[in-house]
Amino acid sequence: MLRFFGVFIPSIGAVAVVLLSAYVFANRLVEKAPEPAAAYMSGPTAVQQEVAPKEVTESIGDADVAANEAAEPPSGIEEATTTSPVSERVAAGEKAFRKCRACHQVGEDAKNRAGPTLNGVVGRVAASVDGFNYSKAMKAAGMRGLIWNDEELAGYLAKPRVYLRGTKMSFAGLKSEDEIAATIAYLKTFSESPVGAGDGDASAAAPEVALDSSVLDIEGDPEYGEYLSSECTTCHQADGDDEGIPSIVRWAEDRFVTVMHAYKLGVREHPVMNMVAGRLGNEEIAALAAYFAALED
Amino acid sequence: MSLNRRSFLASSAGATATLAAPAVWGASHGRPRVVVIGGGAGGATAARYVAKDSDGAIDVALVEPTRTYYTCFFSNLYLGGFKEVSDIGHSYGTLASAHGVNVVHDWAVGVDRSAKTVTLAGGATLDYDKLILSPGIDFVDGSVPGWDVSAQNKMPHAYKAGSQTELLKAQLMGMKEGGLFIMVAPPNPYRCPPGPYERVSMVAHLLKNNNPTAKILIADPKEKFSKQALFEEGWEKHYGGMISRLGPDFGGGNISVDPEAMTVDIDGQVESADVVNVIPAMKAGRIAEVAGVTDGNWAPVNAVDMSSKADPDVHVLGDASQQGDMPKSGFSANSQAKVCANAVRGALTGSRVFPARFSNTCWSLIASNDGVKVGATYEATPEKIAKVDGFISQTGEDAALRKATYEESEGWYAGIAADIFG
Amino acid sequence: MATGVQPRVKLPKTASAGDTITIRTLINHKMESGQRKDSDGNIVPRSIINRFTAEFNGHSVIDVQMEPAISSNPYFQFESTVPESGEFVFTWYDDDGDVYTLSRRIEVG
Amino acid sequence: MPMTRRDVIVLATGSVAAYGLNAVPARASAADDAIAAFTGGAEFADGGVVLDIPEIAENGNAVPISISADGAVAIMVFATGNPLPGVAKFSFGPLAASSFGSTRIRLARSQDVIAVAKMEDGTFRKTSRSVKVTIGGCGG
Repeated sequence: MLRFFGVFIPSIGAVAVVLLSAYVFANRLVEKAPEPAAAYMSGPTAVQQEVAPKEVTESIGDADVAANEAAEPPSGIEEATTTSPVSERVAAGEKAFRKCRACHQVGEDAKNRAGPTLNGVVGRVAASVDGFNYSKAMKAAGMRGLIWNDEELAGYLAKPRVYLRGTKMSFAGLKSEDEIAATIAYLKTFSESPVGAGDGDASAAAPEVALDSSVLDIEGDPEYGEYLSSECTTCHQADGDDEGIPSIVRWAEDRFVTVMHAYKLGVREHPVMNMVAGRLGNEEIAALAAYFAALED
Repeated sequence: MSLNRRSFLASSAGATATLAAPAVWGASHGRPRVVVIGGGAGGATAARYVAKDSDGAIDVALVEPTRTYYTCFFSNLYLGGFKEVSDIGHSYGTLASAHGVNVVHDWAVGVDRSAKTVTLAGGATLDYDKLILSPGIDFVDGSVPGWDVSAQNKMPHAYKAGSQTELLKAQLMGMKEGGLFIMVAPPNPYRCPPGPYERVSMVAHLLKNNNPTAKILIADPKEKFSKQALFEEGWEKHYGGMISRLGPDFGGGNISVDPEAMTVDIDGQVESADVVNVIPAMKAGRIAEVAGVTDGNWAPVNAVDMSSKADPDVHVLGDASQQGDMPKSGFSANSQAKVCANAVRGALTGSRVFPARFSNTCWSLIASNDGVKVGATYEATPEKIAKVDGFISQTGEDAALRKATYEESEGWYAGIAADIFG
Repeated sequence: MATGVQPRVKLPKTASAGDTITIRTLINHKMESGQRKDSDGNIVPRSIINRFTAEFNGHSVIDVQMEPAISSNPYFQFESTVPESGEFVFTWYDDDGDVYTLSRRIEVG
Repeated sequence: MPMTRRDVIVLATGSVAAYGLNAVPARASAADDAIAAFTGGAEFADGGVVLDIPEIAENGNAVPISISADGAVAIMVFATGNPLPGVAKFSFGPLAASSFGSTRIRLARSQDVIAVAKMEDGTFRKTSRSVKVTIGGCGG
């Protein structure tokens, strides 16, 4: 029975990751829509279904990795010698992870040290471990919805301080792609249900509204965005500082647009943001996204 | 802060140096010139945005007598002990260094709209193509019989932040045990509608810790006031029995004071008080009247660009303007300044002009970690700045939400300070 | 609550014989309902003004028995007949045994 | 300021915390019992009491209320939704110019407020009003 759950739960997690990735990729994979911008309220499933199957097949392997390994603790070295290619990768990852152990713990008794515990890191929102004092940059990344999926982790582990300017993680990065992939595979074994793993913050950052690509693809007018941004900068600091009010600079444009529509539609609740977003049209949101994404320090 | 001529004349410290030789500055080149009078939330924002966005194409001078500006917003939190006075003080260094604003520390005493010049107390004259007036408020003479600015050291108004705020706090700290604090609240319209009531909350917070048997009495000419239900709920919850308010039905609008005797006559009943905070009726800062753009107490404006209805080359921002549905607040002034800056820049350089849009949110602190807010968005109509949508905090909200609201207000303060002063 | 409680009354100083006058009264009092819990979860004990009376020259005008549902700083408005010159006496009775009174003369001319 | 009462209805969902939030809402019978204690169980006729109270109370901690009934010797006010339904009993003396009184009351939540008048002839009359407790206030 335990073994069954070991297999099953990570699979659910993997599907959830897929749904998230689907959102991220929707913009690229869905055919550039001829529909008018007003049709942005197409149902969430419509967008997701078109891409989900493809992604599922790509991800099943990873899910299996997690499944197999979660069943048996990775400390069982003999397990790694049972020659499945997946197990080999995890074993390689465990070895690579030695570079991380000075600061990060995983496993049953893992605690935050110089770095946060990495149990459940795959699929979780950045900066979401309770009690860890993240850098401002990491908190901002979490606030704008950065989720540690394979793609993001791979980028970050390659060159942390380039990938996430301002991170406190003083680590040059893992050298080879293989090493990175192995480390991620290893970390997945401590990530039973990668998305929303018992953490409210994770679900809050999942894409709340599925926007039609015609909305996401609007080319924002940065000059109009600059004018409109002056309404934002009364509260949100233009230099990205955040003190009680999150930073909104240098977000990926599609994230910015999605979050603003979530406020506009009331999916996210905040009276000031609901009011402000409520009177912004699609063009205006796109303009703001374009402006803030390009804002320099 | 507002340009109160009388306080200027009373004080010798205010008007001394200027950063530049303005007459030379005015005549030296052909670039369009904008003069902004008043370095508060409206004026400093307008100066910063015109200078920043025009990137050197427009010369901007900001006339402001004080070198350190103390914001009225959050000054109540200083009274309550939540902020230091240094937390609400700001200098103009960044406006000058980062954006090239020519900050002139002097008083503007005259405006010649036909010659398009501004005269300073120091004697210099500034030419302008566009003049932006953001002088804040002055007090209506005689609105509280017995009180004038000469009494402000006995009965402070503390409605222009800085030394007045510090004086009021010192008086409160030195109040005798079980003493009485009386606030004479202002009639509408006035700067910061929830301000007097947030102040009462903060004074109650201060006294609850230092002088718990002290009492607070508000004499109020208004039937109703901003966020009333929220404040009254909070007062009952945090300061039960400490605060009473006499509205017009108990003569709250029929007040006179005797600063020497430290008494307040409320509708014929004379009260001896230990600390009295007189917030008189308000009008536009004097220079708006001097410039001839006021009609009654305030300066009517065209909502689309905040230009004066009396002169298209003069814009009036913030508290001094007759701003339709918008409340007089730092947030409002900051919002109007951006609309104005966009329009002024467009008129002078041909840059793109976008439609006016305004917003405002006012946070108030009732007690430790008990913050509330009210806000609205506005648009320009031919008649006025008209409200579009709004929200207000609810009674009975849970403590976590109220705490988050307070923390948000701190974030807002940091944000707007950066937006105003660079 | 005995400290700093101050009653206030608003009524005309003069009237004609037989006039109806409107009287408003206000007293600062927290009117602790006995239903509320403090931040530690303990019930805050009831402490209210439980009765208010108005008399003119010894004759009753109004007598109000109050429950905790009366708002803090209790306010009343009512109407009295004034048959002659004399004195109104207003009395508030506190749960803690304190009694607050205020007198006002009115001249009938 | 800009917030109209109509806006307020849409916005408002609030409850009143300061009074009675922790208490179990009174059952209807508690109010009935309190009324019976006042009337001694006598029958009463509906109407004949003027109960002036806002339909929408912007602040449940201080709801203005006026009561009057020509020829009443006493009027008692009940808040059926409060933990303790009794509010106040106004007894009118010989010098009362009218059987009229006005005060401010606390309402723990939206509910019916009832005024019962005892008439000179010993009969009772009753009027009930429904009050929605919410929040208002002006912008700014």
